[in-house]
Amino acid sequence: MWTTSVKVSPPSEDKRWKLVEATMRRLGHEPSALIETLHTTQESFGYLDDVSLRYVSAALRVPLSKVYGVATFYHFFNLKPQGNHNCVVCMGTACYIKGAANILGEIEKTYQVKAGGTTEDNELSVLTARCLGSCGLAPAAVIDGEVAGKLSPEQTVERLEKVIHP
Amino acid sequence: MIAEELSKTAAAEREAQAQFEHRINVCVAASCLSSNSDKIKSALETEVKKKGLEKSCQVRGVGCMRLCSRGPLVSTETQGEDETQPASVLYQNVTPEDAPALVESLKGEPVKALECPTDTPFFKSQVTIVLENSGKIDPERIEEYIAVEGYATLLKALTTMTPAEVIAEISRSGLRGRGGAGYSTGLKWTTVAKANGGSRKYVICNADEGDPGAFMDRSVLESDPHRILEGMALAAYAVGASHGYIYVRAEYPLAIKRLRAAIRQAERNGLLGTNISGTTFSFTVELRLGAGAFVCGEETALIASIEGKRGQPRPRPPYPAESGVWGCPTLINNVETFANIVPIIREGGDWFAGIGTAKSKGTKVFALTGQIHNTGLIEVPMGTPLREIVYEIGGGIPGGKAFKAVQTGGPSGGCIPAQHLDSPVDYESLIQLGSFMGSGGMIIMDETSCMVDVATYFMEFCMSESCGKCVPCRVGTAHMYDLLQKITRGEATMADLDLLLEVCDVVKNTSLCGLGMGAPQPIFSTLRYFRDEYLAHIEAKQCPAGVCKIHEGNEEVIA
Amino acid sequence: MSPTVRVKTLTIDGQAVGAREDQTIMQVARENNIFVPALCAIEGLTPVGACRLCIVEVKGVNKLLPACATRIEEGMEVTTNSERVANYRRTILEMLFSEGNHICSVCVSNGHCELQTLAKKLGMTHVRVPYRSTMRRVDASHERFIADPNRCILCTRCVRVCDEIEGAHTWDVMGRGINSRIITDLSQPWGDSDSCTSCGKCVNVCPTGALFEKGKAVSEMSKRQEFLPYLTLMREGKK
Amino acid sequence: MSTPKVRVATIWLDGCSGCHMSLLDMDERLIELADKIDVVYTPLMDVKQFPKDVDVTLVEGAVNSHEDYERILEVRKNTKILVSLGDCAISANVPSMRNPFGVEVTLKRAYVENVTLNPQIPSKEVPPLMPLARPVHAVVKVDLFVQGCPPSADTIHFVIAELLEGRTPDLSERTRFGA
Repeated sequence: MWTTSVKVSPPSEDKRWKLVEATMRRLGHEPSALIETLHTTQESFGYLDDVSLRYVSAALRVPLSKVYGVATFYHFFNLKPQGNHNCVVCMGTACYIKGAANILGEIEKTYQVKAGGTTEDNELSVLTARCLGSCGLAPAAVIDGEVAGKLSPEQTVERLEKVIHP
Repeated sequence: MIAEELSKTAAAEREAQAQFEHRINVCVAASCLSSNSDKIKSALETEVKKKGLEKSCQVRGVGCMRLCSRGPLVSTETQGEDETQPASVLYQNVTPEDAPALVESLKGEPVKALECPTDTPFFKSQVTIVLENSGKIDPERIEEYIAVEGYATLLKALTTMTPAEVIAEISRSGLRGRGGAGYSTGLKWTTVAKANGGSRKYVICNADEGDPGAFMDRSVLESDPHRILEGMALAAYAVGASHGYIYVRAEYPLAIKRLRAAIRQAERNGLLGTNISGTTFSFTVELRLGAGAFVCGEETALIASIEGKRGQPRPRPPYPAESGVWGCPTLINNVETFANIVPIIREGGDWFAGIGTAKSKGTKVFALTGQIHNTGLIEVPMGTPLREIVYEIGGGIPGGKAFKAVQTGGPSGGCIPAQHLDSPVDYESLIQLGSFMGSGGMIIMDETSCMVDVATYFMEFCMSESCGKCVPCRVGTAHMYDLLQKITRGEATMADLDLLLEVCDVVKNTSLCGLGMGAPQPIFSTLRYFRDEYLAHIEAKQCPAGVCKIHEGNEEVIA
Repeated sequence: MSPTVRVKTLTIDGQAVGAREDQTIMQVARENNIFVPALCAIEGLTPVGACRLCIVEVKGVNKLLPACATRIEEGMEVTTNSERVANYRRTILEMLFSEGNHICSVCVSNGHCELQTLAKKLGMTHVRVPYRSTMRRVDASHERFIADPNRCILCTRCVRVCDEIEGAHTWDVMGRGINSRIITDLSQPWGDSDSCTSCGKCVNVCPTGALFEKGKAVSEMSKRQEFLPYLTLMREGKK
Repeated sequence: MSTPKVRVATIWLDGCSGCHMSLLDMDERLIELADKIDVVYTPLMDVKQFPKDVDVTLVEGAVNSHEDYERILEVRKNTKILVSLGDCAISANVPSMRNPFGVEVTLKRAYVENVTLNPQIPSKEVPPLMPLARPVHAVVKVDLFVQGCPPSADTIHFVIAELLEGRTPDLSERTRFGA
């Protein structure tokens, strides 16, 4: 038995595929490189669509269903594009006992979106984190990459409004 | 790099540091960084430049200074004989606007308004072994680590100790795994060392810290990454491995960045790689990123994840020590365990065994959070009473509220009530109290927390983190969560409570891995100490803490 | 069998038995006509220890061990049917029934279903935990087979037989925890799968009516699993 | 005077009446039983009010409507031994197949989408549905479970005969779900 090493070409000319290829090359195109490759793909494209998953599957010789199984097992991976803005509410224990659930509830109510989802107008993605490590600032959230601490539900929505409707 | 070159580098770095009369240290670990400590650092740098003090005053980023609730933290150090100046001053709640005042103070009096007292129990009661370099060195420069004798222990062991002697020292120290269950580290190393792996064995650092409310490992990785690499290298030498992985959460970008830099620096200096220090010992380390799955803290799930698969555990035995990553003998320890290795080899196992209690040796790092004055990272000797941690180190409960419970051990742990505050913190005592050491989250709750709600919170966690492989954990956690919700809504009956306990029993005893086995623990411990709160929800349809929203149920089982 | 494999002795339910050292508790129990229930384990596929129905007590070990994935050891004392284990198994079955939508009376596998048979055999009279009543779509896109995830117990036999025996790896599991479910390729309709060879092995190893042949009415779908041991030997190059 | 007869009732909640048909399939054995039992309430006879002090009640069907719910509470209050007869009573069986869809979708499908003449969701006479069709034991305590869809006449006869003897019938070899 022999294995052919037919080179699988990226799905498009997009330069970002070079980054994905680099990760696969670094790890010898081994099937075990799947998670690292998905990380690079998501980092480069923001999320994992069917086109990327098919390419990674072919390039690493991992069955499609296995790729999909891995991509959906780990909550870090997004299979849908994210909104223009995002808000990550920390649900670590320290934040929780200081009212993080109320903050999340207020956001969900105000923007009609569930944690893990994106608003219909694609303006806001709401996510939760297990712990931001900012327990000293509890309850905390990250709004477009900026950590905001010691929040009340009202303050959080105020801050979100400033970002979404400046 | 051989030992001689290493001491030369250390001496050169120390000399370079001595050139500066003053040093301003800005905490650049995650918590302070999230309150803009990077901007403070650049403001200080600008100010120093403006005053023309670049030659005499160094501004640098350092690791975690522990009192996170007062962050951003900045410390100033002054050398020399000037007796009127305190050698070191710690400042709290610093903003970029404070930069001029801080730089000005180097020549005169400390800035009183920002001063953070360090003669308090928070600092004085701590014993730093794991965190000995944290907040003192720049984690992004290997030279600073070398200047505090970093990698000297590794080179000493490689040239003067046999692998068996290294293991013997670890065994003598009594060190137990800091990731959870507290398995003897010496025993684990011995098993891997004895395993017949041909030429391939692996050492894995479990940095998939996932307990909600725990950030000890993150701080260690961000504050002193070389310490972990050196500990792993010592382990690899001891068990006969030549490859290592650090499995770190993708949610920790700063830790990843610093680890990557540290690995590169160590390789460049010949402290990782082939034929380290001219010996036959070779050791390489690679990073693998987790992707948001708590279950990957479980050894066999972590291995599956490193192999690029769904992070699902498999039945043990065989244990990873015999058959781990790629089927090879594999040693897995967590971050804090590896952080203890260097001091043990450097100072000797007996020294380490002199700290702590009869069965729990050394210190333990905790992330102290919740309804407490001093939130942050603490390191205390094993056996320290909980009361001392809560009321002295932690400074007690804010707002005149009453203490209710301290939660340890994360989602597999429990809530310890006030009547047990005099218990010492060690592996056995915590288990006796229905809790668990876990990785070191310690969350203080006051009277405003509802314990049924807290149990529901942890069950939601376990449900969404269950990998779904085994039936009891996959389905049982969902049922436990639903039943708890029914209780918090005031819709449950005593029959529901009985059913809940029965499901708990099955999940605890039949689940495949520790996640399922430990999942009912928060229910057991809250029921043990706060049964009246459960009864209040069920019988009186009331939430004593006023947290739960009670729905008047109109359907009841008539039994 | 390699000549170096040794024989070990142990007791199962008080009965002294001898076995090859590379055998599992379940294999030895079955050779000796001792019944150990199982839904994920099937002779010929790698054991995964997932359904937990085969848990047994081993003297001196404080946790319950899955018989399918535990190697025998010299002097082991195994108890397969204590009252405690029987109770646990019943509750686990209740969990499985509550998780899906198992309506035996209208199922193609009624009378041939391993889940149903075990419920009877282990004395599960009713399900005490609430039914979860989740919505799962039936996939009838394949020309010969139907997948009804309402009846799926996530034993992963289909995933393993497709990967280990057929070599197609059409099936896998997506999601995790209570949201796990079996998928073909990129969670697309089975009929659109490029990798599926339509060999039907998945259908025949499926213990319930989750995978079945088109055109079968209630009670008509019985599974044929005799092919598996032979194919396993072929794969291992022993025939 | 002979010993008083055992007072037996049967009720029909949401089920297809198959369990009651199976009961009637006992044929001549019903006559024998009549010496020992008094059937005090059943959908097969014209009694409006569920009586008090019933010894054994056999329940067919799931608790699906609010009416089912009220009735089973009443039955439980007045029954010593409550028997879930058949899969609908035990598991909600076929009636539960509407659960994943919700009440609204179910009613729409039944009374609007599949109806050509004057489609409308009834507001009177048809008892309103509860959010979920549930097994009887999810609502009240049940003492015995007789599986089967329906349980055979032999099984039902065995159950009654054993109960009359004061024994708990062992059904492990006699019936199962979907039997």
